[in-house]
Amino acid sequence: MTLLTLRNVEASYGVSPALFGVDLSLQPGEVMALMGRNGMGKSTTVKAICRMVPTRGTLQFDGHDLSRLPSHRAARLGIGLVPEGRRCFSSLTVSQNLSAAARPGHWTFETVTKLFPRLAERRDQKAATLSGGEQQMVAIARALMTNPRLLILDEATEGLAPLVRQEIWAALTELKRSTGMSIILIDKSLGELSRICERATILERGTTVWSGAMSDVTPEISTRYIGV
Amino acid sequence: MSTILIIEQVLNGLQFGVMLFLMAAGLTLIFGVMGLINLAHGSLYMIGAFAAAAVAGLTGSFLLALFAAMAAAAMAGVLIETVVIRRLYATDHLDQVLATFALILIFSEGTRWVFGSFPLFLDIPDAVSGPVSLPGGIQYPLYRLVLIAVGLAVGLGLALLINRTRNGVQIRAGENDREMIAALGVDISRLYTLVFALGAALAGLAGALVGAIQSVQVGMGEPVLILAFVVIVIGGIGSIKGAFVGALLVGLTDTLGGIFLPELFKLFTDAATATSAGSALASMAIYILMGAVLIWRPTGLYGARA
Amino acid sequence: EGVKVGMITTLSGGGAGLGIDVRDGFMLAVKQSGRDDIEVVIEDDQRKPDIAVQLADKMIQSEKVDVMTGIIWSNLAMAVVPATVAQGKFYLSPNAGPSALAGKGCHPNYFNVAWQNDNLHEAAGAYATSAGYSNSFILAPNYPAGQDALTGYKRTFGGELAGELFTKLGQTDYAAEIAQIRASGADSVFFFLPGGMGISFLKQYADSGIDIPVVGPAFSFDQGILQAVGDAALGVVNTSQWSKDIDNPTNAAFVETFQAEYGRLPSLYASQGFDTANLLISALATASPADADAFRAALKAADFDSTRGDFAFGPNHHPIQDIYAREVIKEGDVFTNKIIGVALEDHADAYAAECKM
Amino acid sequence: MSERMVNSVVLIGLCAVPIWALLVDEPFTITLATRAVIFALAAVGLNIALGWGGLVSLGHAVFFGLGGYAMGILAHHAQTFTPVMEWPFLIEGTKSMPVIWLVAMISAGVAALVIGLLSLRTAGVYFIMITLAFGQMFYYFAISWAEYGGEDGLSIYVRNDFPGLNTLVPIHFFALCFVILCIVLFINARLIKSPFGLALNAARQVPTRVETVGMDPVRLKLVAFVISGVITGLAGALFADLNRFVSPTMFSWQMSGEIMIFVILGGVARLFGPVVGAVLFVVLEHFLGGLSNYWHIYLGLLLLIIVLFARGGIIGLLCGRGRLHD
Amino acid sequence: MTNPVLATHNLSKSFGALTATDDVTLDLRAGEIHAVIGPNGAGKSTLIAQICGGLTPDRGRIEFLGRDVTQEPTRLRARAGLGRTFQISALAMEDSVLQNVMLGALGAMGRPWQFLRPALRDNALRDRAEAALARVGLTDARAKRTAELSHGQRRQLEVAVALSLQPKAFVMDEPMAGLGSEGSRQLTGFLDSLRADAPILLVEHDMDAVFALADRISVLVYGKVIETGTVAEIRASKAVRDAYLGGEA
Ligand SMILES: Nc1ncnc2c1ncn2[C@@H]1O[C@H](COP(=O)(O)OP(=O)(O)OP(=O)(O)O)[C@@H](O)[C@H]1O
Ligand SMILES: Nc1ncnc2c1ncn2[C@@H]1O[C@H](COP(=O)(O)OP(=O)(O)OP(=O)(O)O)[C@@H](O)[C@H]1O
Ligand SMILES: [Mg+2]
Ligand SMILES: [Mg+2]
Repeated sequence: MTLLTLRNVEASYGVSPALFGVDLSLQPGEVMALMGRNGMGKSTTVKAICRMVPTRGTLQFDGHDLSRLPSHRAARLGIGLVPEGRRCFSSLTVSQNLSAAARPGHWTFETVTKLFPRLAERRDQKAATLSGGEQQMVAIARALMTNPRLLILDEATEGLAPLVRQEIWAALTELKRSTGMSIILIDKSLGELSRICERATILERGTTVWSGAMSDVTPEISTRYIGV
Repeated sequence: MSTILIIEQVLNGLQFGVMLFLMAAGLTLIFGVMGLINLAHGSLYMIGAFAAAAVAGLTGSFLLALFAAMAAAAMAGVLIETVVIRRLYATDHLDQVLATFALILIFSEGTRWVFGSFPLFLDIPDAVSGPVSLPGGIQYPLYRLVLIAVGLAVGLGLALLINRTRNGVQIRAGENDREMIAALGVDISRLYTLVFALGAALAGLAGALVGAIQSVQVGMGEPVLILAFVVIVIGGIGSIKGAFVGALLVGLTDTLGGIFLPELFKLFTDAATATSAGSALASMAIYILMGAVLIWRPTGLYGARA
Repeated sequence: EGVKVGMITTLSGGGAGLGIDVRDGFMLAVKQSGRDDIEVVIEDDQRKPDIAVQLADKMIQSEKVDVMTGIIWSNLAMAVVPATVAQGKFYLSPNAGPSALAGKGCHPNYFNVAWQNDNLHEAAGAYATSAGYSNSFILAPNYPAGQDALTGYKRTFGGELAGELFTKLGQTDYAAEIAQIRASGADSVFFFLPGGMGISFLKQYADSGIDIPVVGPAFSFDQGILQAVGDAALGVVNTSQWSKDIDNPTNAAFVETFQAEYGRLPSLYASQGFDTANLLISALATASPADADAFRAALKAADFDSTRGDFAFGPNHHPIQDIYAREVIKEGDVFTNKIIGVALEDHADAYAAECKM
Repeated sequence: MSERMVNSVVLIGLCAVPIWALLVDEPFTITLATRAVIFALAAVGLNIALGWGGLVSLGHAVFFGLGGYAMGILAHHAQTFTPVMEWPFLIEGTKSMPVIWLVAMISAGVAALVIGLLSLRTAGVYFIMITLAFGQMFYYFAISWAEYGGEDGLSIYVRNDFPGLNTLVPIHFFALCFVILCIVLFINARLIKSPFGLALNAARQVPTRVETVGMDPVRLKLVAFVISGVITGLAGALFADLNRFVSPTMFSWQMSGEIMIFVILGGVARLFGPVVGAVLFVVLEHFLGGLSNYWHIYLGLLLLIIVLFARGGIIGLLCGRGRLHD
Repeated sequence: MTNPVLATHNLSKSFGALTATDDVTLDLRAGEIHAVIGPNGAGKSTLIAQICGGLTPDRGRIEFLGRDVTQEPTRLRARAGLGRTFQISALAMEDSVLQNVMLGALGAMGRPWQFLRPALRDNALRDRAEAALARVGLTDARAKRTAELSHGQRRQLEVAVALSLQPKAFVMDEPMAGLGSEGSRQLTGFLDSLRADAPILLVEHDMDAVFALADRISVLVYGKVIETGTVAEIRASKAVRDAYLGGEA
């Protein structure tokens, strides 16, 4: 049974359309890369899944019709989001940022700070004064604290030091192995994506133009749709 | 002026401060924590007072009147939030200003329509009326001591709610980024409605409690509105402690200014000029205080520094 | 001969009660006169001077009224009256009587049917003197009418002042003032705090346990407001040119018909509205506004039965009348006033001499 | 509908109604239109600070009132033949509008400079409240300033003079106000497209960015605040002249609020937003007033409907989002 | 050796107990790209904020074009020719792309005090802005509302605004963040060409870009410069690998 299905999804910002027909399907426990050039609709697709933009078309998560749900209900079905641009709650402290989102499960303040020791150090600092990378860590930790079944990371390693990035990739791989969590990844590093992801979906101008196994992403395809 | 009188006036100032805090408490939630500009806060205060007066008139029970005040104001709050405010979270503050200004018109005239143009009667219950003797021989109205107690209790409760509970944290997160907190699975709409209702209920409670020693009439909420904003801003938006300290400062400034400024002026000019110039300055005193505080600390005493 | 009357008064917002009473009293008299050639155009000034001015323009420019009336508040009267009479219209004031319009600023076409602002306060001072008080604490809001009030009281009060305070306009908490009063050693308190300010003051004063007697003008003890003050007002002496128990047939009929018509007891303001209309009607019986001089003379004659008994205009077109001392009593469930004496007899205002007319 | 078209319709309408009123002899309609024009002018002033500078000032009544009192005081002294002051130099009262305007604009400008300098240390809601505080200070000062009437205000019996016009004739005074409004609107239109407007607009949105390209956002906002205050001050002088009366209510926070309502109602940061807002408000106020004693309820409901369903005010409703540039 | 364009001497800055910048001395020479790398929270952005004027250092000195600018406000440094990009885009979202870039030109040309002449008709301004847009490849998007740009396009715009200042030195905080791999590659090439206009102080976590571009690299850890050297030297440093690079070297 598929965990997440998008069929012919359209979305728009006010009057300007951004998605014209996105198809995507994800099995439980799968890690998928969502790829495409800048401005092609990756983040909008993510927002569509998280019910942050109005959509048309079929969106199903675990048998539920997402398109009828408000954002918080979708999240409670088990979708955790690390949004583009971090969006930490700037006037809250690190620990408040995390506790605001917490739902019971494996991930607690203790476990996420094991992944990001820096956050424990800065636990009572307001998010607004954190460094860029620290804010990114808060955003990832916050999404984990909801203990999702599907974790969506929209450029989640942006601004992170290489060492931390490697740790996060390692943690994600471990996560997938141990808990069977599904993951959708948007990231610019094709190399790292191909190491972790099993499947890939490529967007161009708000439309799914390619999907398949990550191993099938040939240099031609990546040159054509991603530019490298 | 005798020392005992000075002490009594300081006490009056503090008491007025706590009363202001009580009046501002609901707004601290709605404006301070949720970040909504609700000009209709004074209307909620008025609704509370009118509901209390009506119920006290019918049943003779002050306690029932207080419940009625909170219930009526909370209901009005839920109505306001779900019908109007909810649609305005995404837009900027200005639409909230216009919408809640419109609400003032509707509520004020609506109340007049229901209750008529004359002030209503609402009095202190016998059990807590009359003065008591404080140490030092000060005769002090018991009811005002009750107000102080309620004010302190409300303040403490609010501080706990906002700083110690998870819902409090979520509300503040919602103020930062509503869309994001919803995407994390928090039903921020319902939470906001609840908190708004709570803020409204507090306004209603204050209206009933304070209305008992003032006049219950249409338009009674407007001065309260301005004072409540002043108190919160001096303290720093979002800080319950700040609102409390701000309220005490305003209370002291207002009370002592009104009494001592004319006396002070008498040292320089003749009595008549002093009385009128002194009290003119006294009426500006709290605004001068607010201006000075904001110039010195642009985000209030305890507000988040940028 | 018909007439068109423009009434600008406060019908919405906090002070609406007063305007509604003036209007109702006025319209009752018009109705009782049975004349259908008196057309009254009524507008709501929202208690805002600029709106009042605008409405006055409208009355004069578009409605082409002959006579204007209705304004409750002195500051609105100051905004409207000078321009109105300057344009040749008549203005009959049913309430406000600022000193500026009684003295240097008086005008042949301006008639005040209520009182000059100081009058009731002067009566309070006179009453306090006659009651044997010798040391008064006096307070009023810091604005022209408040300053006039204290001046008026001091003009007739024979004793000393234990203290004098100006409060903020719109103030609702009087704990500090009450503490001053307690400490002052006064034997009497005079206050002028119109509207909600008076209610707040009286309730808080009663709760403070001080038993120094209070005197004030009728405004805080009038029918409309008295129920809201409740027990706190019982026994307080206040001064008024009218009371519902003034013993004359006009007044008795007025109280009865007003109650029948509107289902509530008439107030001071209603009586003033009623008298204003009757003055107008009496003048119309002998002259038309088209003939300004004749009409003015007819008004000046004040040939009508006033609810307060004898009524005449002084040289500045302000009333010469008795002002009573009343005491607040409870009749069954209803708080009301009872006359206990005349504070000032045939009293005229202090500014008439300055009026060059 | 294009914004330009809506603007033209508003302008023509605003001009045509009084002319029609003149023809059918309805002088009061002209007065009403004049009132709308003057309010519009005050709101156009506020819009410069509020719309483009992002300065939500709840103290613009200060400038409106200062303009009013500049007129009131000068004319009062001219009327009573007393000098305004004799020391250190003699200043006489005057009944000449241009002189009064100049004084009104200068005093409003100076006040705006001082208030702006102090208030711009704060931002957001704090700015709203500190400007409100200044408004209240002026209000209470005016109330207790017995020399100029205190709460009663000052009456001026005859409207002031403008060379070549009989200002007491409603249409003359209307024309005067209308021309001033047009001039100010023209200046406003140029201003927002000018380099200053561009920089101000950015200073509202991203002050840090403006700084890092070498400009001082606070100074930009201050200049906008002063321009805004000057225009509102001029409107205040005209308003006082329209009523031949000034009083402290011109300083009240309700006045500030009302001016702000005009702007929001019509459309923030829209050239004609304040004009539409002021006209609509005056019309509503006038016509609803006759409906019932409780007409404020209807006014409230109408305003509410407009905020809820016309995002971006009336202009926003009619023309959608503004175009970015030519 | 010529004088450095930009230099810091013994710069220090603390937030409470935390020393975010600890005795930092580094310089930027004409024609070079000097990369500053280091773990998250090492103090890179704090350092840049001090260089550009957003934060005042507790101790130490900043020199720009041979002048001590430690106490100068941001805008004077900008006018003297310091061009900056932000880590989180700081753009006027409601304005068009072109307007955003014109802002830079406006500031650089010192022209904000013109009140009546339309900015768009000022050809000098406009040309300068268009040129900057063309260089980052946003010409087609110039009439778009900035809010409508995707994240990556905003990063490009961010660079274009700095470019329109025609600065004497660039200070860039993570310009690659959010760019796709193609975008990063393009920007890398672009920055490479930019070095001819003015030297760049570059903070970046994208090591491909840093290694491709940098003439020199300084490594900041806990506010301190632990090493400065060429690409090869830094790659070879064990300390840097442990603190920052991990396996990626
Ligand atoms: N808030 C918005 N309002 C209007 N249009 C938008 C908005 N956000 C994005 N768009 C437009 O929608 C399209 C898709 O944007 P989206 O952010 O989904 O792209 P993306 O693939 O995530 O790009 P990037 O890699 O740069 O983040 C873009 O053309 C963009 O201009
Ligand atoms: N205003 C502040 N108050 C307290 N701590 C602060 C403040 N600003 C920054 N910090 C702390 O100083 C440290 C340095 O922050 P800075 O933003 O300079 O890091 P950075 O090197 O740019 O990191 P990144 O690569 O993640 O962007 C961080 O730990 C941050 O939390
Ligand atoms: Mg994206
Ligand atoms: Mg950084």
